[in-house]
Amino acid sequence: MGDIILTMKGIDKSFPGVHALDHVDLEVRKGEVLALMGENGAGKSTLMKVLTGIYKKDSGTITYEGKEIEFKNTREAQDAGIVIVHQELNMLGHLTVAQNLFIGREFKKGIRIDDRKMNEEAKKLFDRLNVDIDPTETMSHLTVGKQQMCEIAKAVSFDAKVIIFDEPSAALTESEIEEMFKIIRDLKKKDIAMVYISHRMDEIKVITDRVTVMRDGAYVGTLITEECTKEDIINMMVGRVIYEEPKTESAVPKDAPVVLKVEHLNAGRMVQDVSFELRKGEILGFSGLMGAGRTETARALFGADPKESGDIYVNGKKVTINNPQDAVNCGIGYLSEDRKRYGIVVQKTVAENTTMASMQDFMNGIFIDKKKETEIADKYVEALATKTPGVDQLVVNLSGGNQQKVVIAKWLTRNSDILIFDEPTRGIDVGAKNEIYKLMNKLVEEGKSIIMISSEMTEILRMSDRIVVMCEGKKTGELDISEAKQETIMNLATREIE
Amino acid sequence: MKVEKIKQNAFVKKVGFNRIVLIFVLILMYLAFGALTGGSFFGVSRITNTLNYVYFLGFLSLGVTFVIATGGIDFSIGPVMYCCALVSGYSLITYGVPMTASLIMSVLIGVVFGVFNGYLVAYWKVPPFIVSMASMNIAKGIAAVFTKTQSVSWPQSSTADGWYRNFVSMNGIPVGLIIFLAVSVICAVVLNKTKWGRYILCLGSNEEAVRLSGVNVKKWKMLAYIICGTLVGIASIFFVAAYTTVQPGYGDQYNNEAIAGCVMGGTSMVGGLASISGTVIGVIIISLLQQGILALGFTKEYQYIITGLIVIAAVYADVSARRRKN
Amino acid sequence: MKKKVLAVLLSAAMVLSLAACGSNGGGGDDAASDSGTESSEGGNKGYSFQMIVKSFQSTYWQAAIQGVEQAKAELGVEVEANGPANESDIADQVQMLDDAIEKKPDGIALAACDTKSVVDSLSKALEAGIPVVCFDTGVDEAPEGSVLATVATDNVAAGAVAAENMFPVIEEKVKAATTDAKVRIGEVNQDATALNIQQRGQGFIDKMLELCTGAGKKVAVVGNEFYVNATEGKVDEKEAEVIIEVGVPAQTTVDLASTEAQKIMSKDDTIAIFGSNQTTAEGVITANQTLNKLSTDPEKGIIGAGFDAGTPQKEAITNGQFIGSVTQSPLMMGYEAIVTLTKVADGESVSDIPMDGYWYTKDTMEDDNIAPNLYD
Amino acid sequence: MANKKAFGGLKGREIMVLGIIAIMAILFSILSPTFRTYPTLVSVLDNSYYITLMALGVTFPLITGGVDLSIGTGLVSYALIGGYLIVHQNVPVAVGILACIGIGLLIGLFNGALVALMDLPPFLATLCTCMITRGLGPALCGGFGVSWPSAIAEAGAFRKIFKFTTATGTVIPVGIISMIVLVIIMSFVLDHTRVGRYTIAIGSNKEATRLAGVNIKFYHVLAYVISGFFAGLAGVAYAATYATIYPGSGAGFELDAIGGAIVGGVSATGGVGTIFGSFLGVIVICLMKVGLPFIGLQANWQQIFTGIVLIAAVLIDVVKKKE
Repeated sequence: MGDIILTMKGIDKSFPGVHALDHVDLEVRKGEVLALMGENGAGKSTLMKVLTGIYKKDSGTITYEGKEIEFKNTREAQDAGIVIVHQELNMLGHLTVAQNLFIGREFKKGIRIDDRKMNEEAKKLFDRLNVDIDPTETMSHLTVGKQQMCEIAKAVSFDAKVIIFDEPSAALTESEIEEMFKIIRDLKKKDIAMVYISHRMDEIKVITDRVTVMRDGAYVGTLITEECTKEDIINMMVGRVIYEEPKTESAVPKDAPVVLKVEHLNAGRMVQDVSFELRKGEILGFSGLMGAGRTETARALFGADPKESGDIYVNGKKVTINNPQDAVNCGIGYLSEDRKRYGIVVQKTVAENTTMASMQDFMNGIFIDKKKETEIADKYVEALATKTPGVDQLVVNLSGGNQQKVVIAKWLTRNSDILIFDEPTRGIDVGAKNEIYKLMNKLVEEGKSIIMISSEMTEILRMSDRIVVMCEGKKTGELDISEAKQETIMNLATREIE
Repeated sequence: MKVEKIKQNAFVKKVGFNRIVLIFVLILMYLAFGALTGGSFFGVSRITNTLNYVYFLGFLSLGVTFVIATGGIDFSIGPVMYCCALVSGYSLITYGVPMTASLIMSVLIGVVFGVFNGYLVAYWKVPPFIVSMASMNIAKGIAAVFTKTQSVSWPQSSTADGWYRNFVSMNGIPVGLIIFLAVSVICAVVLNKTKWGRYILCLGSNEEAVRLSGVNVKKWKMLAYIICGTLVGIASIFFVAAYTTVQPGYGDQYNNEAIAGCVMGGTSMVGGLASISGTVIGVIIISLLQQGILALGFTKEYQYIITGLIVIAAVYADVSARRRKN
Repeated sequence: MKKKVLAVLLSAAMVLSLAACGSNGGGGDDAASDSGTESSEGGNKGYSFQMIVKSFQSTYWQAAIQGVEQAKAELGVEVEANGPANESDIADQVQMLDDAIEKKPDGIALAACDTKSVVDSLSKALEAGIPVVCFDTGVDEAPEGSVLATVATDNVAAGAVAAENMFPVIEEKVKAATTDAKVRIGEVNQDATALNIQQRGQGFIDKMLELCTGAGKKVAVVGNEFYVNATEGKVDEKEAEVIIEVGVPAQTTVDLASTEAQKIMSKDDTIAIFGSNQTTAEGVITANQTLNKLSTDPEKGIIGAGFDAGTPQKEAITNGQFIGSVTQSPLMMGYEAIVTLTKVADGESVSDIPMDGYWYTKDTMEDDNIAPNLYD
Repeated sequence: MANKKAFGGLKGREIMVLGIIAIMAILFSILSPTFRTYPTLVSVLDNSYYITLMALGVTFPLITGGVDLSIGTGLVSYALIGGYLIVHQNVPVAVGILACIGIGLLIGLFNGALVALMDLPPFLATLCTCMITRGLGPALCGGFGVSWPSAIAEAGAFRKIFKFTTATGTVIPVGIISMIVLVIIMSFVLDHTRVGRYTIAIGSNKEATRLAGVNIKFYHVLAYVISGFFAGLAGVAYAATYATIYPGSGAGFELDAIGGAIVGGVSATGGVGTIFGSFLGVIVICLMKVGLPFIGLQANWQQIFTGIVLIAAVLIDVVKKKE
């Protein structure tokens, strides 16, 4: 293992109301892949942003190549050889791939930008990385995976000594991840240090050398990957063992009435001929890799996106769903994976969000019945144990888990019998996760039916009664929980790729 | 949770605080102008005079508040107001349409423009700024074509049809003020207490989330523009009641003043946050400024410059306050 | 923090520049009050008057203010002048008038942008006992007793003057016209909002129609429907031998006025064109920069005439593009308005002072009664 | 060539706008014999100079996803100040012209500061500057209109840049040559220099551009400075064409320029647009302005048609995107 190239010591950073980093230490060596792990909000991304000059640290020292440094912006960090591959894609959709790669450091001929040379250089770079992308293609025309590859290629092109991968695999297919790993191994040989932030335990095991774990903005410890188990890491991350056994048998009777039947649903490339049934009182898990078309299926079903064809039956009756209004009227509620964008109105209060979908029940003539609204909001705050100072609190001030509960309250208020949970626990801390699980179980006990889209295998295995697996826009399998195993699901989810 | 609680209180305080600052500014301006003009600014007749001339601006501001609340913009309001007054006035004078019908027609034309703007913005997703530009041109064009590029003078107070001028003031009673305040209260109620207002504000804040809640966002968005159009139609009545004459080809200058009043009052340009009482105070500040600068003997140019600078200051305050909060 | 400082600096810079321009003579008002105090040693009557002009847009008003200055110096009165930014800002002017009344001056001189919208305010002035003298434009419907005198050009007559002077030059052509070979006389009129410009335009049309009819020709009026409908004694376009075409730009800008002029001038049968105020006359001149058709010789091109003055128009006359123009006496009007007001304040009785429109040509531009009115 | 593909969609747009221009020209020519004359062509061009200049400039803020509403009242203000200096303060014409452009530049800088440094919404910020510039010119120049030196006068020589009259009286619209040169220069700036590249990048994804280490504040301000600079140039062009500047006018000029840019394919949401497209769009607007009166429609129809064309132009994009 190589020499230490980068040391961060006692890094402290506070935002108004949050102590984001509490004296964190980090050490990166040449030619290694260091996994940086921790639950959401543990401070991994913040730490990396401090390193690359996006945030300014409050205290602590950063030593790079033996010198103490502090970057004022990403540009300085880049010039010094520290490059970050962002979690959110930083693409400029209207520019070409080559233009994106060299943004901020274009080749020039006089004052003219030399686009030809940029294309050539980009081509060389892609050849070197063994990636097949046309440098003159417009960025927004590429698939998400290809865009991610461009990001990595860009990082490599900086002659970086340290590359930080911030959840790089989140949007990639299995084969794309393999490709990326090939690149990473390649880079390792060139003595480049890499920090790899990810939630995917399997990847950590495969690609990294050491694991540094953070929790609640603090440094917990560092392990050698080969010498530790998954449970070791998880224990450090959560401070307690939460690994729960999967559900083995469904409690839902086999002859429970079908509340929702979808037949031959088609909506673009991502939803091709999808059919399934949902029974009363069950949780139907939707598993698959990112980009398998699960969210798209849910959105098409819900009328959020236009669909091309397909029949939907609710309680045995054929219904027409052209827009979310139709879906809501059929008793379907949709809890989006991206709550802030699609679930809640953050600038409004808990009460206002709770009654959003069922305004008509809270009218007193033409006026909103604020009293009734407050009552129902209070009721659900209590029932769902939402942590909020009051129902007139703005939702923006709540934590992710509690925001999720507000969205649930919205659909319960609307009396929706069919709930689609899209990644219900994404961005939610472990404690709140368990609460959401309990809540879901309680809901099905009460006779609601749930479609749960999840990328977390444990979540799928723990919660679902039946599991639908999708891959590249097609349904590739349907399993009862009793016969579902991680390997089977994975196999179905990646069938066509291999 | 403790942190959140403090935030909450601060926020509540801030809302109140803004309003207090505005009123404070208002009083201060009034006193300053009073002092600078040697007291002539305090006369009752001065106040009523001033008021008579700004009701229409108030209605425009109220209208545009709804549109800005959805995160949109409408700067066709001035020319549309002129169009309402010109087309109905021309019908009144030239075609002998009865006064009552003309007044109703004014409002209806406003509504039609509201529907037009709203439909394009909500159903066709044309950027509001483009729609404004287009309907501004169309309103000016229609008005000029209809009136053959002649100005239209509504009847004088002394004539039989002159009763419509009582809308601004009747025998010294500020009828206009009463109507304006009443409409403001209605607007405030609509915005804060009804489903309409709730949806308009919510969709201004996060349209997609509201849509996925099964709400027909297009309808409510269009409604905001229709409310705006209606108020613009009403504004046109108060305009002619104060000034009688309207001429085609103009009206742009009132856009700025109306939007300025609205923004001064704390309605956020990014949508979702609007306050009718703020708009009312804001529009009074703008008109006071107008009158004050006039009373100080400055020409109109200075009013443009000063209003521009003040609105920049107000928006900057809003932007930096929001940035602090995030 | 840095941003805040920046913001403050920026606004401070703007305000400073404002203050600076305020001090070096922004607006006629400053200049007016300054010289008012200087001349206090003269025949000081100590009156203070308010003056509302239509705008400061055209140099026409600059000349009027000059006249006011002259009167101030002679009479030792104070005059505070104001006016809207644009002659179309009726609403602003009404507010300014009210504001002037609030200041309780010894008298108000008013050039109304719109004659109807000021009626209410004039009643207020009457109640407050403030005498009003109208200049440039009379207010027909003014309440009895509010307007004591009007110092204004008879615009119908002034428009007619243009027609009278233009006609002899084109007479031959008009006489030669037939239904098959029509001749066209153009007029470009500002968006006829103010009564005086309406009257002027109509005065020209009526006179021209009368003269052509007198020459035994049938005349049609086409173009802007307002004027078409308002003109009597015209015939249908098909039967006519002479066509008077009226163009009205959508807004008072030179570019739109020039498009209208262009439209008329590019027709082959056009023999003459008249721009009825400074803006439209300049529109005609601008159009000619491209067309190069204007001439003082009817055989060689289109006969042009204008109204008021201003550098481009004066040059057009000197260069032989226009045969001449009609000027009013803005300077004298400004002067007389103040003199009349002073008389009113002194308790003397006053009456209307009609001002003439003078026809001026290249040769008469230097004449004593013309030259002072030919502002730049 | 990278751009061929990147702007492939726009090429189509430009062809379409060219088609519209051709159709309009043919239609007007059929309906009005006087339209198809050389002077009319010159007139369309005359009318287009100041709008073209404004459009070239405003394309940059538009592409960043902003807008500059201050250019219309701005150009009148700058021309007024420049003219005032020449006529009343007796400064040399060249200095007056420089002042005109210089003030435009400063106001552009002011806009840029408001939008890029102080983060004000571009629409509102420039609406305020629109008000400020509306007052600025008249306030600085005593409120009166001013006539720039005439074309014949020696001091009016600069006007020959836009229109050259030969000894025989033939008018040559040399301005169009300057316009084409400027279109080529600005196209180059937009497509092949950092300024243009970063302008598009800011309009495409501001945050990503920032993270790429680009000094986005500088380039964002620069977009508005370019707009202000061209508004200043447009002031000179306006003065050259129309000589007399009336204070209080100018409101609405910006709509012709912005409308032209939008018709020419600049996206109202930023990131997309070409200089050539903007130029063509302006020609469409000017053809309407000049052409409609020729076919017997009163001037006011032009406004209605402009409105309709604008909406149609955007609807085409909307419908395309839906597909």
